[in-house]
Amino acid sequence: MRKQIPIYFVLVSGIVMIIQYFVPSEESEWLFTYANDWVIVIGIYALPLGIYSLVKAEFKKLKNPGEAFYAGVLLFGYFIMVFTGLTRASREAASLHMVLFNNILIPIQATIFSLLAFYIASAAYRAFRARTILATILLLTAFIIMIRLIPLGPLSELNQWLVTKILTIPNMAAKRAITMGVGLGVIATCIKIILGIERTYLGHD
Amino acid sequence: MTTVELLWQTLAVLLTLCVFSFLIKDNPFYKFAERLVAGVAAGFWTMLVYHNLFRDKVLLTMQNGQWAYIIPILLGIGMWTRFSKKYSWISRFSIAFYIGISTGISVTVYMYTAIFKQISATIIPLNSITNILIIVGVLCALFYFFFSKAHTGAFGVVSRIGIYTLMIGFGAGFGLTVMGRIALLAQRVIFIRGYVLALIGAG
Amino acid sequence: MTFWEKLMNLDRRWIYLCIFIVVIIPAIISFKVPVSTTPEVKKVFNFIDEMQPGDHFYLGIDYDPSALAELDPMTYAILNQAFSKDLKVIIGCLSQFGVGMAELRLSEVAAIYGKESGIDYCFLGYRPYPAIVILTMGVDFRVTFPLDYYGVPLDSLEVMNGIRNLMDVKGVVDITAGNVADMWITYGNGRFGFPLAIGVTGVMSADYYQYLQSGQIFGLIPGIKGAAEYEILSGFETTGLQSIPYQTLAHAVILLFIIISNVGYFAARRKKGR
Amino acid sequence: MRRRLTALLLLVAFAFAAVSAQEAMPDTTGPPLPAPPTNVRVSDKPDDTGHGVIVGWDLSADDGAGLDNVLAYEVYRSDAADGEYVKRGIAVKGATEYEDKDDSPMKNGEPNPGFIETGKTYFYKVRAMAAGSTYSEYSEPGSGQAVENWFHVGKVPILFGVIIFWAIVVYFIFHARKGKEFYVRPLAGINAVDDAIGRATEMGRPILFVLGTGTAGDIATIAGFTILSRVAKLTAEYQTPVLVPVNDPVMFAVSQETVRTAYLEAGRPDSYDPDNITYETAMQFPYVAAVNGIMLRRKTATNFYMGVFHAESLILAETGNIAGSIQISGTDQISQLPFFIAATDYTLIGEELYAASAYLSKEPILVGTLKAQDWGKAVLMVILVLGVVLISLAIPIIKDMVTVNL
Repeated sequence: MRKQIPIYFVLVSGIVMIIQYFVPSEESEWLFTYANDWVIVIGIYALPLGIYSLVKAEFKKLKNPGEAFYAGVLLFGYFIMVFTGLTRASREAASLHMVLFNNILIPIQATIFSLLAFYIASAAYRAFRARTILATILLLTAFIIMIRLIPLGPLSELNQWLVTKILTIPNMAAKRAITMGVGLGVIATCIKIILGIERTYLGHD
Repeated sequence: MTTVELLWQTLAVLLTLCVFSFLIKDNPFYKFAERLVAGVAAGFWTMLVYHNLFRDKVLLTMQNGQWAYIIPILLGIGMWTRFSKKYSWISRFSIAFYIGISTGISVTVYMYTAIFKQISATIIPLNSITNILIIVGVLCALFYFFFSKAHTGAFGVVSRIGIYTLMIGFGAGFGLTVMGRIALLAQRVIFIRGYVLALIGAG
Repeated sequence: MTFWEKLMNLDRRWIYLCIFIVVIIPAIISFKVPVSTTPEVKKVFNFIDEMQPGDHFYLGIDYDPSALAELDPMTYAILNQAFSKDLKVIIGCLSQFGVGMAELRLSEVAAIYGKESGIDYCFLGYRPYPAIVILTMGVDFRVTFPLDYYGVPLDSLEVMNGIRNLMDVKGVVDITAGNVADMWITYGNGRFGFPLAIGVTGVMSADYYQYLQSGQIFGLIPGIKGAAEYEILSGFETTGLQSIPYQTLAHAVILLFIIISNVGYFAARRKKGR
Repeated sequence: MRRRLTALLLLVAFAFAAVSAQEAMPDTTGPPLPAPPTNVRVSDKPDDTGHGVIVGWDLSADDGAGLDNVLAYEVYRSDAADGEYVKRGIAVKGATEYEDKDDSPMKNGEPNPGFIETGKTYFYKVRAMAAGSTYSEYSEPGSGQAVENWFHVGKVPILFGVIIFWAIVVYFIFHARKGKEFYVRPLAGINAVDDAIGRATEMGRPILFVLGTGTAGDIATIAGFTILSRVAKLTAEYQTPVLVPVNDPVMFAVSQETVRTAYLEAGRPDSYDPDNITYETAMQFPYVAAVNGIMLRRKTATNFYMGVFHAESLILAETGNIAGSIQISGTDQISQLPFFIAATDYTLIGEELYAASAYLSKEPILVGTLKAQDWGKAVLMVILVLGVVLISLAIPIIKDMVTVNL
């Protein structure tokens, strides 16, 4: 029973939400709004699970001399943000909470993201070799697109024309086909889940 | 810039350099920055959820007597049974509800946006080379995704054109992205430059 | 190992170094590169330009600090343009870590024009699960956001008078770095059909030309080049135009590497063939 | 959308009209007034919650003909035929319809006078407006009610789409149950899975499975769970640990359940270590930094990336490259596919991600649904070709069928 009931839960809630889509009445709108909100609330309650797991793992590491320092750094970062963020006033720009946010979180985040500038160059160097026809097509298209930022005098106009054609014809055709394929894949996956054929994510005893 | 601001800026610049050092190789400075940001992010997120969500969605709803919220709150608390070996099956009810709602909504939404909207936008008259090429490209690329047919013979040729089309799309995506990635790096460089200038000015 | 084989297996750190050098050059010596405007950006500019004082529109600041470089110039120019024309702006944030940054930017620009929260604009703050938030905002802002970011009930805000949901505003401009753009198209325009324009990072822009053609969005600001164009159109300049020289140099280096890589590849193959 | 744009243009037009009207003082001896619109009728606005009506009328005789001086129409509403009429809105010249809707019973804490009650009879009058704030007589009133609709007629094509595709899927499931086997072409990314796991086992190193930065409600993430389940079953047999760092608490719970069950099914529940599934942090880049750390410090032999990915795709793939891992990726995020293709060894493109679970499980029923997806594509292609041919002959019938206006 423990195994069966959750599958019925999926079946019923899935079918109800599909039917809801076709019913414009007020009750149906209410159901739609609240069902979505309920999902958010479940997510809120799941957060302590994650935080507990994270903090527990780091406290465990504190006992290991090799990892203790870095675990301490993480726990320090965590608890200082929690304590400085307890009050409503901590949401304002001048609070310590936001100063820490602006001077630790923002610069590290932005810098990790900016590593991509280096990675995209090295990925281009390694992957864009004309080994096969497919690789050649990939390389040539990327080359034409990238060269648009280099002023080439009259050639720039020809390049801009080519770039627009690439973006509006093969690029668009590719994205449409992928989108439709994904659409069918998503719907088929949803049907399998709603019918309980695919239930690996749900687990059992 | 005040001295306090300058000190904070110094911290930000040092952390930026810690992350850049990862490009040479993994090292203790990077690991320090990585662990620090993981902790700070988790802490920030916790308080954001507390202030923005827990208060509005849980405390306020109960105060306002929106009893319908009892259902998700019970399901949410059910998630915590994961900590117990004996009762962890209860959390499956919450997962089932969560996934059921998400899949149910997706069926119709994807049918509309990924299928109907795309088909409707692709049904265009064959009155220009552009249109003909778009339609041929879409059809060939769709052929590529057939799972139950071997890519041989005429089918192989068509699906070959399909994968070429896809590759042009991917090449374009790659080429267009470079710009944004460089912009991010430029912004970091401008940030450090501003700091150096301020330091000279203040010193 | 021959020279060509060595070149093929070049340590990636040399590439990193070259990129680093070309990005530092424009920081020291400044120079200008010309930029031309495109119709998809102009349409977004016109949409805001043609609104009347007192008209509402929704601005989604749905990116986090990691995408600041490309997207902040757009937000800055659009907010300036809107406030200078006395438009009413409803701002929401669907990116968890963008909310603080959005608040800073908003209050900074609002202060220039003496605009006040609750009267001239409404900052809703952040909620997770973007698809769901968009869907509920299409029904009623107050379901997801009973209070604004500052904790004031939406019902008591002058700017929200008569504005119940996304159908009551003139349109939506969403600036984002993630798949929130898809959600605005799928769940927003898809379910409710309001006019939608998006500002996206360069990486994403290739995916959104199709929606431009299918009419699901009416305008598109693609990446830093789009931001530079918007700066030229609106006249409110931050870092969009400034960053074009970095782009040109860095692109040149990457293109050069691709050429070297292929020359090396063919030379090494010919050697082996012999 | 077109309707919204029309409304926008209309408002702009009205604003201009209003400005010019203020400039010119009303003049009783001025130009002749237009004739009023006629035949006002009120019908329920279809496909709504019951708080909207559509007011229709026949054009004034002086709209586009006669004096041709009509600028716009004003729509008025009342609770009774001879009651007080209140202006509800305006429509440009040439328009014969106005949509009046309001579903908020309360506004700013007070009863909303504009609210349209379901089932209540409302009366409407329309008058034409000419230059200089001059108006025609009011039309005769028309009346009607707003009805709560129980079926969205405009969405019928989508309903058909869902039913047809659902039927195809069920048909093939049914056939697969009866033991019919279907051929599926090999996918390089799938064939590589066994080797990749074998390699990790030989090297004695763990496997990394990244579910991306979506939420547990994204179908791509759910597809990632199903692949994780198959991979975990194989790794359980090989006794190779699989590390799953996640960034969403619900994903964390589901991943634990998925891996635990996979180990159970493989007959090795004792080898399951819950500490291998870790919640890192909710933010995108701190999460990526943490995963990078795992790759380099735990020296993972094989990395899987299955689910929703954003900018982090290339950071992960390049770090994995530096670490020398075999990498298999799959996502439905079109913007990230180029980077996975360039920087990982094998990539499942879009729909292939959703097919992977069936491929790996080799269960006939799941493989059967792939056949259903192919039939779905075939149907789409037939509709597409027919639609294109017909519209080229100026017959828009199929395009109209698939164009849904919500």
